[in-house]
Amino acid sequence: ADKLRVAMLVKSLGNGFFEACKEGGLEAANELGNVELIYTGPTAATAEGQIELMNALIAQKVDAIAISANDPNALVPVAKRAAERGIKVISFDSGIASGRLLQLNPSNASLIGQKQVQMALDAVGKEGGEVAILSATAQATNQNIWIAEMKKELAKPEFSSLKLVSTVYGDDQADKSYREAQGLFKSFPNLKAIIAPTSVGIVAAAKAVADQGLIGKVFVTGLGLPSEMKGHVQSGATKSFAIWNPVDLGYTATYAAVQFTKGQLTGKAGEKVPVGRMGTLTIDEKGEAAMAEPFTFDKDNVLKYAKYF
Amino acid sequence: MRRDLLLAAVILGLALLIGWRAPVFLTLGTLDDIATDTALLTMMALAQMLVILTRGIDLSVAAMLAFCGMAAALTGQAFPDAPVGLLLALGLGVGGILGAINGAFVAFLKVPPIVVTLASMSLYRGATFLLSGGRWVSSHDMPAAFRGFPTDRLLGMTHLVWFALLAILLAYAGLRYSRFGRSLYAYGGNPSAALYVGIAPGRVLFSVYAISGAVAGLCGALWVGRYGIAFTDAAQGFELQIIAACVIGGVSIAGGIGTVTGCLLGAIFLGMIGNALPIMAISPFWQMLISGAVILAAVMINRQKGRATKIILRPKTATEGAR
Amino acid sequence: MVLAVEGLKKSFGAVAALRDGRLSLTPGRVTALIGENGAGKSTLVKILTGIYRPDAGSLRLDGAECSFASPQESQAAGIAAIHQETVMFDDLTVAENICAGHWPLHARGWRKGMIDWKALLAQAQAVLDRLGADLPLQARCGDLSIAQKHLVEMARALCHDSRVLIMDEPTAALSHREIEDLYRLVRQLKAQGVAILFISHKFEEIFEIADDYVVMRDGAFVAAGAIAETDTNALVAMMVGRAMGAIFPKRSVPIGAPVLEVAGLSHPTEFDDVSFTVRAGEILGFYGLVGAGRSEVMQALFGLTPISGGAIRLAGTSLQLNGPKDAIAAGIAYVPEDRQSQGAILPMSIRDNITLPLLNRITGGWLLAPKKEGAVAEAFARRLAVKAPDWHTRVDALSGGNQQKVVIGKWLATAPKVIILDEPTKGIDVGSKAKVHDFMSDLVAEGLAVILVSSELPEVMGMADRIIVMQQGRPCGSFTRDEFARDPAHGAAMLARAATGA
Amino acid sequence: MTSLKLAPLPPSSFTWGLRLMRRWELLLAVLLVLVMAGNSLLSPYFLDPYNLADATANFTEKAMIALPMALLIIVREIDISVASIMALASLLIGLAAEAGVGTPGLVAIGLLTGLAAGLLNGALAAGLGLPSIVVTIGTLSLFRGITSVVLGDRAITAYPEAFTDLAALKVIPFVSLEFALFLALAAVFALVLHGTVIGRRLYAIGLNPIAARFSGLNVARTKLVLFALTGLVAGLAAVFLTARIGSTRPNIASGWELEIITMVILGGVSIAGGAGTIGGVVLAVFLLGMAGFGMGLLNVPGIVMSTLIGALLLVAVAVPQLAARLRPKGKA
Ligand SMILES: Nc1ncnc2c1ncn2[C@@H]1O[C@H](COP(=O)(O)OP(=O)(O)OP(=O)(O)O)[C@@H](O)[C@H]1O
Ligand SMILES: Nc1ncnc2c1ncn2[C@@H]1O[C@H](COP(=O)(O)OP(=O)(O)OP(=O)(O)O)[C@@H](O)[C@H]1O
Ligand SMILES: [Mg+2]
Ligand SMILES: [Mg+2]
Repeated sequence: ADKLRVAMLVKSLGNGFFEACKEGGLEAANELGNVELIYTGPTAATAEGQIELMNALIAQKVDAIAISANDPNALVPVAKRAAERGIKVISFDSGIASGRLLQLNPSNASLIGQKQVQMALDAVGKEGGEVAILSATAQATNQNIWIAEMKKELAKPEFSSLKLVSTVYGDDQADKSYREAQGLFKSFPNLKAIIAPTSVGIVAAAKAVADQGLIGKVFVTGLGLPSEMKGHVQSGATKSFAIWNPVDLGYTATYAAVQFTKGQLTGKAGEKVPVGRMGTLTIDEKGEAAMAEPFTFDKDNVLKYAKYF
Repeated sequence: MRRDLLLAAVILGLALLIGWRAPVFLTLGTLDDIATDTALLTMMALAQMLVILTRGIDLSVAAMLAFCGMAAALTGQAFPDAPVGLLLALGLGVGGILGAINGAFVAFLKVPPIVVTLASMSLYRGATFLLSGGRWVSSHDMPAAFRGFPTDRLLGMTHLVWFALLAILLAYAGLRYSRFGRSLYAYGGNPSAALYVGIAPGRVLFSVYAISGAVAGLCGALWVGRYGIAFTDAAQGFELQIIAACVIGGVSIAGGIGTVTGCLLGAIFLGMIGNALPIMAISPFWQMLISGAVILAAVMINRQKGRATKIILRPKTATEGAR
Repeated sequence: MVLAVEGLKKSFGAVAALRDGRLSLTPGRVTALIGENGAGKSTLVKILTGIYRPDAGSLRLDGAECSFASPQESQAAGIAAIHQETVMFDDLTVAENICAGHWPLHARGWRKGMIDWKALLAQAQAVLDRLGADLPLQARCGDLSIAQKHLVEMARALCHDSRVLIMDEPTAALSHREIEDLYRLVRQLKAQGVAILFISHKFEEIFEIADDYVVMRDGAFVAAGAIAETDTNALVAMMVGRAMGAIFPKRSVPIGAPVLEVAGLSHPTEFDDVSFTVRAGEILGFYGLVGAGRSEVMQALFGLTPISGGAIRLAGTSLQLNGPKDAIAAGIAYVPEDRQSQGAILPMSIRDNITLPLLNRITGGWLLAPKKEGAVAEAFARRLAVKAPDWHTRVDALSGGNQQKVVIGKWLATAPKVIILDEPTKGIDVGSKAKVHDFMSDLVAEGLAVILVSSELPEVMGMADRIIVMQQGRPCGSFTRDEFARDPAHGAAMLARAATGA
Repeated sequence: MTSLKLAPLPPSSFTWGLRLMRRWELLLAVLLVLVMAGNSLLSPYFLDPYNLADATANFTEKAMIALPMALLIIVREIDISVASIMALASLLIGLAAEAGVGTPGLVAIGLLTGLAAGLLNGALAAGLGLPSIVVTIGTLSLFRGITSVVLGDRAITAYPEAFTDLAALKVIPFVSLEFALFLALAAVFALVLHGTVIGRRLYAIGLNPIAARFSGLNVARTKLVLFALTGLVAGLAAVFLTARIGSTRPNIASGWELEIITMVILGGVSIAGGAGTIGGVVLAVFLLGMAGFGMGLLNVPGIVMSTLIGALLLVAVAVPQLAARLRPKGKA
């Protein structure tokens, strides 16, 4: 029979996180056999670019698409059109609002929020202090959900010693994120920690801390890739950070997408999606499913994982 | 001159105003940050000014920056022992070549600069992608010395600031004391007259684009070291900011008019706004709006009062004319 | 013989600008180079000054074969030139304009190779002193008057002690007094043994200043000799290759009712209190020095320049001009002084040029009507005897005189009541000039009112029924034909005096 | 003819477009045929009416703006702010939608916003005579700046279904309303530029603005109208883009200005003014659109495409120049 063609449409090409997702996707494709993975994405992280690529994928009549979206709404119409043409669309990482069969969250949003706040508290110590959030673009779905979760956590008594003073946006650009971090140091001289739930932002913030000689005074935490963060963990700018394994995420997304092409699954709440070595996903009432708990890296284990992603 | 003073006064007033709202702004540390942040913009704006003086424009500078930065980063990755100087020289050299390609089209094939650099902007950006295979090179892949170099200090100032100071000095001396520099003003002021006084337009144009490329290349290597990352979209849209710095600094897009001081002030102005907004906790979203408004204000202030009026009538009395 | 050239050839694409350039210059003598427009005079000059490289031919300096690869090499060989085109950097200072291209450098010390601004100022001051010109060295050239600019150009040419000085139509923009100054300078240089090449279309100048002549036609050498042994008619015959008739074919035409009445026309900075009346069948001359503001007045009449006061009445009705469109509709036509930039759209065809101002009238305002347009264009191109294969020909493929005919044709096609001709024969050779004058006579014969703006005394005196003289934006005298034509010498002196305010 | 009188110096102005115009369009057409043939050979999915219809959606908004942009460039002006005008128009459409305005109202607001923005550009560039490249770099920042200040980290997504359906509306099978509108606009623009008095005047202004003014044309007003028209069409494009993606963010359509200008220049419109045809622009639009779609089908990254476009543009402008140089002297 013809090969099953599954497309992985990512936010932008060149991003280390998604390159790792691609590895996982290839792994799943190999494991399942008879599956061809098409890895694609725009050069700049825009919704318009992704829409064009969706059109091209629809035209190729691929069997399934797993997308990490730059905009939760803009991609809905085109996703629906794909569905009309019989293509199974799921989203992963950064979801689309509707028109997809499943949104695969790398983890549970509240777990991610809690984890990051916990890491910040661990870094600054019991006496707490001022913290700030350095996000990616102001429209990024997942970022905003996590930020909302973090705010919820911060309101709890166990985190009352942490005071959120500002949220800034680095647009996932190295230079902009760097400048925003610098601005934070200046506006908030007593700043103790920056939480950057983005792999670009966390590196830029850690570099800014190191460049300004603030190691030991300001700690950076958040979500990042071990390979990019290992230097900063060793220098002490970051004590710990978290991430789910992007290889696993790519694997799971691809595996799940293939499962949907088989025809039994419809994306209804309660359905179970078997995803190979990652076990089984359970679809909740919002049409979402979580993969795993985020994994924490510190100087004891970062080198080991830096080789992989 | 009067214009430069006005701009300097505006910058000073704005600085005081910001300092009043957020006292941290008026510290040496902030000054140091603004200087470091503005260094690349300043160097690029000075190079762009040379191009604009000759009635041209170089839209491809940010793309050249990305390409050369990537080239330097990849080289650093492949040869971790390569000295920093070599990587910077590599950026400079590669940039010079890219710029020379632009220059050849403009100077010898007489294609309008905006067309050439619009095309090469896509081309060089794409070449960056092809060169890197779309990968990002992040700081840990680069030699530590290279990564630290731009912000390492010499006599209390970061290397970036020293580079910018050197660029300012070179630009000033070059424009004031070299025949090449004066030819830029002459050519930009009146290209056909320049031909008559023996200025070779081909050479002038070619050199100016090659210089623009070389500076962009050097800045690319510094940019990558500074921000610890090289990727295809590095400094996307930077060209507009650079041109804006020139325009705000009073460089005339019609050629032949522009000073190092003005250009520097234009860059400082933009750098200051960029730095002040986060400090004042004003949403960064204001940045674009403000720079747009300032560009428009600047062109209106710099408006050349055309040569429409020759003022043929002599004033009736001498005192009237003196007023 | 300091400089001699032979068999010089130069083509631009299909145009053979120079086919056989031949010339020799002697120290202490002024050689006049004459020829019709496009004869290749300026091209020859540009080869001598290293701006163009010849396709063929030889150039000998002091008897030795040489060639110039750049303007600098020519300068170094002692050749300086004042070019026909204005060579001026408006945003640079007077001093730098004089030294542009050969900025003096420090010869030693740590500043070796850098521009020596002190020396530059000294050099500029020295040459201005030699010219007896009093110009501020640090003034921006853009702020100078046209005569002052001319001094700067002259200073640039004299900045080096040249052995050869070339002047390509140096007097075209000068007043009488300035021309006298120029003559004095030329004689002084001549006495110093400088060889001078002098290009002009004005014979009175040639006979005044030149010792020898060289005539060119169609890019080739025709004849050379001593001025003392020839006369105007002979020169003209050599230039055009045939004999010429009378130059100013003034015909007497009955003068009718007033067509255009202007009263107290004023502008804040350019002109003040201009009043006059033109009648049907009349040619009204406007004379003055270049820069007197005549063009500004005419452009105001045409709606191009807004006025601050005064009234314009055409055929009895008063006009409010908000732009050239209104003027055209009312029946005013303006043939501007700069044919190439203001008059014609060079890359467009003859037809498109002629019909441009009246497209609405021909077509009804929307769709183009190529046939009707062609008919109009052809009619006027015929009437003016434009020399061209057909009306599809692009105007930049025509000779200067023919371009001017197209521009005049375009304005006649609007069926004006008044036609303003601003320097209609500027830079046009004798043959074309005569045709334009002839045509002017035809126009008044048909009952049009004509305003002729000219800086050439013989032309206004030859053609006008009445002359208004302007000086620095104000009218300063009105003369009838009786007054100036009875005794031409006396009339010329009178007009010149009025124009210079002496 | 014996005496030709040309400009005294070699023309520094750029007239290749004029000379090459006819041949240029032919070249574009040949390239388009080659691209179509290549695409159909390389991908079995290319010649599929559904797919081709989808493909048009990728470039229709840009293509619409390329039409008035071509006119602007013909009269020696340029508008770099078009993509920002789209963002601003989309913002106001979004705010109105949130306030409950109906679909016709939203369309009107989009058009009016574009028109107003274009008028501002026109007033500054044509009215005050400021260089349009600088003015529109300024308004580029200004318009998008306003959008980001107002939106902040928000995105507007509350569009009525009737409005978002505009994008999906088909006038006949496979031809969307938007695409049909583009074709109609192209026809109108072609007629105006090549068949009417207005077009002749635009060329005249582009070839010599001074002589055009001296011939009674109102140059400043014409330019003002063109800037306003460009804004209006950008507003129209914003309506369709907003409807198509159902979402307004500050970075909507960012970077489009350069793609649009590239279409126009590749279409043979000379940046020096006075030369170019709508036919050429339309051919360039299809060439770029089809090449882009074809590469998308082969899953070639978009940036490779823009690299090729850059190279194509350089070759396109260089070849006529080189040819002119290599041509033996003395023959025209
Ligand atoms: N750069 C050029 N490109 C093409 N043709 C040129 C160029 N320069 C001059 N020509 C042509 O060469 C011929 C000679 O021109 P040239 O300027 O030497 O004439 P001229 O004798 O100086 O005329 P005038 O009296 O009008 O100044 C003309 O037909 C002119 O159109
Ligand atoms: N200061 C100046 N600098 C440069 N060019 C000048 C200057 N003054 C006048 N001119 C030029 O000289 C020519 C005549 O100037 P203007 O129109 O002011 O005088 P006019 O007496 O009205 O003109 P004309 O006698 O030529 O009809 C014009 O081409 C103008 O551009
Ligand atoms: Mg000449
Ligand atoms: Mg005049």
